[in-house]
Amino acid sequence: MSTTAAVRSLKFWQALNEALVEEMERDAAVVLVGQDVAAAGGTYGVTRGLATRFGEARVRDTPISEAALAGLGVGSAAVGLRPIVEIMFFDFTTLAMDQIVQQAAKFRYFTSGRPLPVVFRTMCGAGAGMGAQHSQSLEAWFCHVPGLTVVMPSGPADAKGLLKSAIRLDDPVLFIETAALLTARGDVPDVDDHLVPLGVADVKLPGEDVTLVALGRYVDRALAAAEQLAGDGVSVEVVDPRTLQPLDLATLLRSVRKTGRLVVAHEAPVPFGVGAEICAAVAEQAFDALRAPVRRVGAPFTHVPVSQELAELRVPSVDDIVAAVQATIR
Amino acid sequence: MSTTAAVRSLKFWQALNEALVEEMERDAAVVLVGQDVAAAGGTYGVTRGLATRFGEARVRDTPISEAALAGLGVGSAAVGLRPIVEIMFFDFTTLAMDQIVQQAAKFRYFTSGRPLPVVFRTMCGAGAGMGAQHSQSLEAWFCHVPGLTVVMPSGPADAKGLLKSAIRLDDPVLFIETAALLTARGDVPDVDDHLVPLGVADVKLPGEDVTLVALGRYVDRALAAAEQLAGDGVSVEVVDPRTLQPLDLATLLRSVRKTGRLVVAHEAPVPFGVGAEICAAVAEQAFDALRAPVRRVGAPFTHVPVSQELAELRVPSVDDIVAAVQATIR
Amino acid sequence: MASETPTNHVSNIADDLARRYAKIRLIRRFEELLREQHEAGSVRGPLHLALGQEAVAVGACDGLRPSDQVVSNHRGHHHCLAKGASPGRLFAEILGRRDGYTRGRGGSMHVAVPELGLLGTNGIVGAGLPIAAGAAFGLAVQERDDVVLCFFGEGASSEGTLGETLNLASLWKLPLVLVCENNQYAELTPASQHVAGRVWMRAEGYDVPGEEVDGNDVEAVASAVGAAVARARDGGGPTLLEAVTYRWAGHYAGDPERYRPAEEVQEWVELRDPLVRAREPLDAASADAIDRDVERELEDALALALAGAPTADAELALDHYGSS
Amino acid sequence: MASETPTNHVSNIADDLARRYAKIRLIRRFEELLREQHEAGSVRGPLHLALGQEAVAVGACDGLRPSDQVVSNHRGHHHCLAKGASPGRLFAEILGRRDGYTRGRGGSMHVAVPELGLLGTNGIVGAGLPIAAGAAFGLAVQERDDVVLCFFGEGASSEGTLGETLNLASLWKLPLVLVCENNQYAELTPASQHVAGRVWMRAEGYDVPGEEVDGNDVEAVASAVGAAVARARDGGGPTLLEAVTYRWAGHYAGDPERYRPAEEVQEWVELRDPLVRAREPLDAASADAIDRDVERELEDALALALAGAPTADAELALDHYGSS
Ligand SMILES: Cc1ncc(C[n+]2csc(CCOP(=O)(O)OP(=O)(O)O)c2C)c(N)n1
Ligand SMILES: Cc1ncc(C[n+]2csc(CCOP(=O)(O)OP(=O)(O)O)c2C)c(N)n1
Ligand SMILES: [Mg+2]
Ligand SMILES: [Mg+2]
Repeated sequence: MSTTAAVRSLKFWQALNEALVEEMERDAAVVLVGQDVAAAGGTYGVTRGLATRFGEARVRDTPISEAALAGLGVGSAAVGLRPIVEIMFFDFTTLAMDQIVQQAAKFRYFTSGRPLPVVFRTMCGAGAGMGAQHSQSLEAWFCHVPGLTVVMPSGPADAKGLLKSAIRLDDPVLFIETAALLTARGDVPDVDDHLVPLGVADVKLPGEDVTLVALGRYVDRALAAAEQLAGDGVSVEVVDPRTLQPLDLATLLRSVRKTGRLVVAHEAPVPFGVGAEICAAVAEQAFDALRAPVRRVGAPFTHVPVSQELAELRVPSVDDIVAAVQATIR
Repeated sequence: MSTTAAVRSLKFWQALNEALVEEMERDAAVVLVGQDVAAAGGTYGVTRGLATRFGEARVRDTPISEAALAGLGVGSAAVGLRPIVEIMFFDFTTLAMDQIVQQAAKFRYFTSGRPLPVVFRTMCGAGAGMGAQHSQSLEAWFCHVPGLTVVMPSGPADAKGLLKSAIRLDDPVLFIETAALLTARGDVPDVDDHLVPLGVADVKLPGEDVTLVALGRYVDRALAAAEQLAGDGVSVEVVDPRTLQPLDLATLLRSVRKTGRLVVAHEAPVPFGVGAEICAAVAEQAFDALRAPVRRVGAPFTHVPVSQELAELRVPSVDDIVAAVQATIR
Repeated sequence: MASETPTNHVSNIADDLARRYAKIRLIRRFEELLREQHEAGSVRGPLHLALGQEAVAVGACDGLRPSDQVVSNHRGHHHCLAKGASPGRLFAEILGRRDGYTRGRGGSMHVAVPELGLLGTNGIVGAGLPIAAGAAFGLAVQERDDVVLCFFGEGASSEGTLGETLNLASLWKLPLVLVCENNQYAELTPASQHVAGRVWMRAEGYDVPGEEVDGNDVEAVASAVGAAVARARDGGGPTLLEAVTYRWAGHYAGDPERYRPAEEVQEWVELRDPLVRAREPLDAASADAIDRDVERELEDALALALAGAPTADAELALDHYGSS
Repeated sequence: MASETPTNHVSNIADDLARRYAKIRLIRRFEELLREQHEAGSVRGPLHLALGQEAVAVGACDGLRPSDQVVSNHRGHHHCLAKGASPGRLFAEILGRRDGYTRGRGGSMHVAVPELGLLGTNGIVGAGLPIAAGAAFGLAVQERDDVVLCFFGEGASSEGTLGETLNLASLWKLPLVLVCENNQYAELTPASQHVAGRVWMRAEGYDVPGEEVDGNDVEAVASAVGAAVARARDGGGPTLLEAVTYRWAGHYAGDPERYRPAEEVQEWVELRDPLVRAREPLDAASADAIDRDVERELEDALALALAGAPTADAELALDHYGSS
């Protein structure tokens, strides 16, 4: 995505922080609750300064009660707030699934159309060195739930613009922040109100030969793989869905119809991951355009070990992506 | 699957009941806990008579505490029991995800190889007329979790044989019973110890032109569709994976390599469902054999309404399956 | 969305005792008529009747403002009616008709009427508790002096959400009143087998006032809840009340009820009927007049509901997202 | 799997006071050595140290049988060592070496040694509670007279699992002792902001005995837990104890600890050190001898751990299923 506007270099967490500040400035109904989000400013700094700026009523530390935390989001949204609920690690959503899936996602259906503007922010992926119960990428689960919007940005600019859009959406959103990206830098448009639309994929690099769909931190790896492949004369189109539910299938299909080849890369284990849906949809709707088997690149079907090095070894590398792309053009 | 052994006609719930009785007779370590499983014999009769037969120590009614209920399974399996935990409706697993996904599925990894033989039994699907919070088919979630085995039988014989195998497995199993099938009848082999192996798909009907993979109660509908299509000269091979994790990909791929066409049918909504994984795996591993776009048949991406008639209207019919198969041979 | 004003005529009766009696009567007859509909095969989905528990809902909700919020559960017709729901639309909902609050897609366990301060019945036992805390937090942030009242069964007290909610509500001094409706059974299991200790006593460990109240005495409920509501409105934080009552009907309509002796039911029906107790202070003539009014209102309501078309396939896909 | 016997030499000391002191000393030095390793960059993954809390683990576990079960949490090295874990294999685990209990894949938060009755540390706050209830149920069904002891933090008391576990354990009279280690903080937040009321008082509403105990007095802990264990073994059901202590180190090693005054830490370290208190009744010579023994044991243990190869990629795929 190119833009002529001025940019500033921000870390991912700073971009998120700006989005939170701007939306809380803009709308007094926006509040934030979570563990250590107020006094401590978040384990990774994302919520730094918010409590001081917006006061204790709007930025609150909660007890360690993920189900109640999610319920705080549902109930307060039902009476007119626009809560942002931070569930520290993606893995901890396992304690809040009823509120997210059975309550939030169904509220509009049960009220014949009432909004429920709640954003569940959470952090995914290996890279915090925390082991098998703090490192999962569970996005595929939530993409299977009607009523939820699922967002997974790959860099600071999208992170900021998508979070702002998510906060303004009148429906529940699961907003997934990748732990390993939080301190990564990127250019963020220096405009008054940087919004990125939900449900719109972004072609991060146009190309002709192979469509490479990548999620979250795999976008950077996909771009690195594309660069390497360009050296071999292979032109890769890198597409970042950004919103995983609803998927921008139109953009994905357009790309595959052009290239005839599809590789999907993400950190979650391959089986039943987001790559499955993308591959299936393409094999269903762009079959005639496909000139090679689709390929999925992701973690093996194993748990995440504790050390950062080992966790990194477990997930696919740039070389793995390159190999997958090459396999489609053989 | 044909067999020369004698058979008895049983209802699905009776077949499950027999499996429970036989395994509890066989092994004193097998216990059963759940809401209304003891005194009441289960909401749908599956656990009828067990409390009287095996006593209160081994068959217990629990309070309404799904997280603790699942934890009972984890903890008691860790000290040597082989617990069966009944979580009444599939939807209620949203309250027990931490114990199932974060604890049970990772126990062997965290103990360098210790068994954790626990079976979580639950009931899925529309058909009990219970509405959006009691009717879901969430199997795809659990298939995405390393360490779990996921089983979904389509008829009484498989139900009995698979449940017995699940109880004997040394790892956690999610065993999914389909509400709408519980009173359906079928022939069950009249042998001493009717076991059906886990991880092995069953070709319910051999055919040549199209592979039709169907889950749970969609196996019957697939067979009905196949019959109808046979009249039009289309030979359909109906494959029931029976175990969804691990999937018996070898059998599925063998079938598609023969027919060149794939349709998957299940009750869960199509996006990110089990059909996605099956289609993706085929498009990856049997692409060259595919002669038509893969097709998925499932519920639209909406909630389940309360009435049984409406819930039935929402999910695909035999005609929908027939149409999908026909689309692949056009 | 049609704007909604409380549509129980009975809500307009000025005298407290008469109004509460009328509401109890309305609920009693509503449930009885529904049971008839169920027996006739007209009810879509499961039916959890609140016969015998009317005084809890009426006593608890009678003093609330329309802008106060009520969170209900799977057995919630009485809560809905006590908070001002239209009997006609509620009938329509449960009978699967288009005029139902969710067009008949949600049914008995999924009715919400936010414009009446009714945040919803709920199919998930215990799920309403944190939602109620969230609503109370929302009201507090908006500096409204409204309160939230949350009903839950004694069976729901075993869900982890109770402790989480008590802790949070106490720490944040949320304007929340938790009313445990102890009707002595959870599905087919007596409370003695699923509730350890007493529900109301669980409050103390969280520094929350807890109290038991006779749930079949509408005046006792009204006074206990009234005090708790006043405290909550004043910033005094949450209260946990346990209203002891009894479920006259089975867990669901059609329940063969093998798990309890008929004499036990009979005793509660004959000796502790909340309707009879609420009628006592009234003179017979005005009570009779109320009964007639209620009968007429419900007759009209049911007729209206049944006149509406059954919910159709076309409605299924609506209201999943803002854009639909 | 190598069979495992309790491998703390200190466990073999006959005299109660001396043995408990030795165990406290072992844990103290173990954690200090780990902190050094962490500062040197050798620790893989997060490190939650139990410095200052040693007496809780030692007092609670000292009277247990090997066949009794302990369920631990994310801050659990002291529990593991007190239940008989080998310091060498524990070091190896936390340092990511092949000789670690899970080959170094689980690390500090995921150590389980079932053959020692150690069902596991756990990364999920509050998750151990229902697992402990399950284990207690399992022991009861097998008619063993062993008990389960479950440690959890005061922060974990806010998870719904506490109420669910208390209720179930009380109803079923499970042989379960719940020990809340109140170290006054949950991550960066003081208990006053996340715990309403008192944790031990939550027992009463479930008809469970609850009691507060000085967690820095190993004898007080041993006697309170001893009584609870005896009751549990006798079929008397569960107990909830709240051991008040203090976390000397940050939440994790490296925590800048901006959220609490240094004087507060200093006061606990200087005035209420559980090690100093456990040393008091011993004569200086034998205490010094213990210290030397502990030092030697830990030196060997650390050397052994560091001699092992770091966990390798090849180990990642193991132990997901029985067949792997
Ligand atoms: C989480 C969850 N678990 C189980 C059920 C099944 N269920 C429906 S009602 C009920 C009993 C609830 O008992 P109680 O809370 O006392 O309410 P009552 O039915 O007596 O009004 C149960 C177990 C459910 N709906 N939700
Ligand atoms: C379910 C869950 N929520 C949040 C966390 C993050 N977390 C790790 S330790 C901790 C604090 C726990 O406090 P406490 O129970 O008092 O134990 P302590 O750390 O003080 O020993 C938190 C919130 C977690 N690991 N699991
Ligand atoms: Mg009840
Ligand atoms: Mg603590």
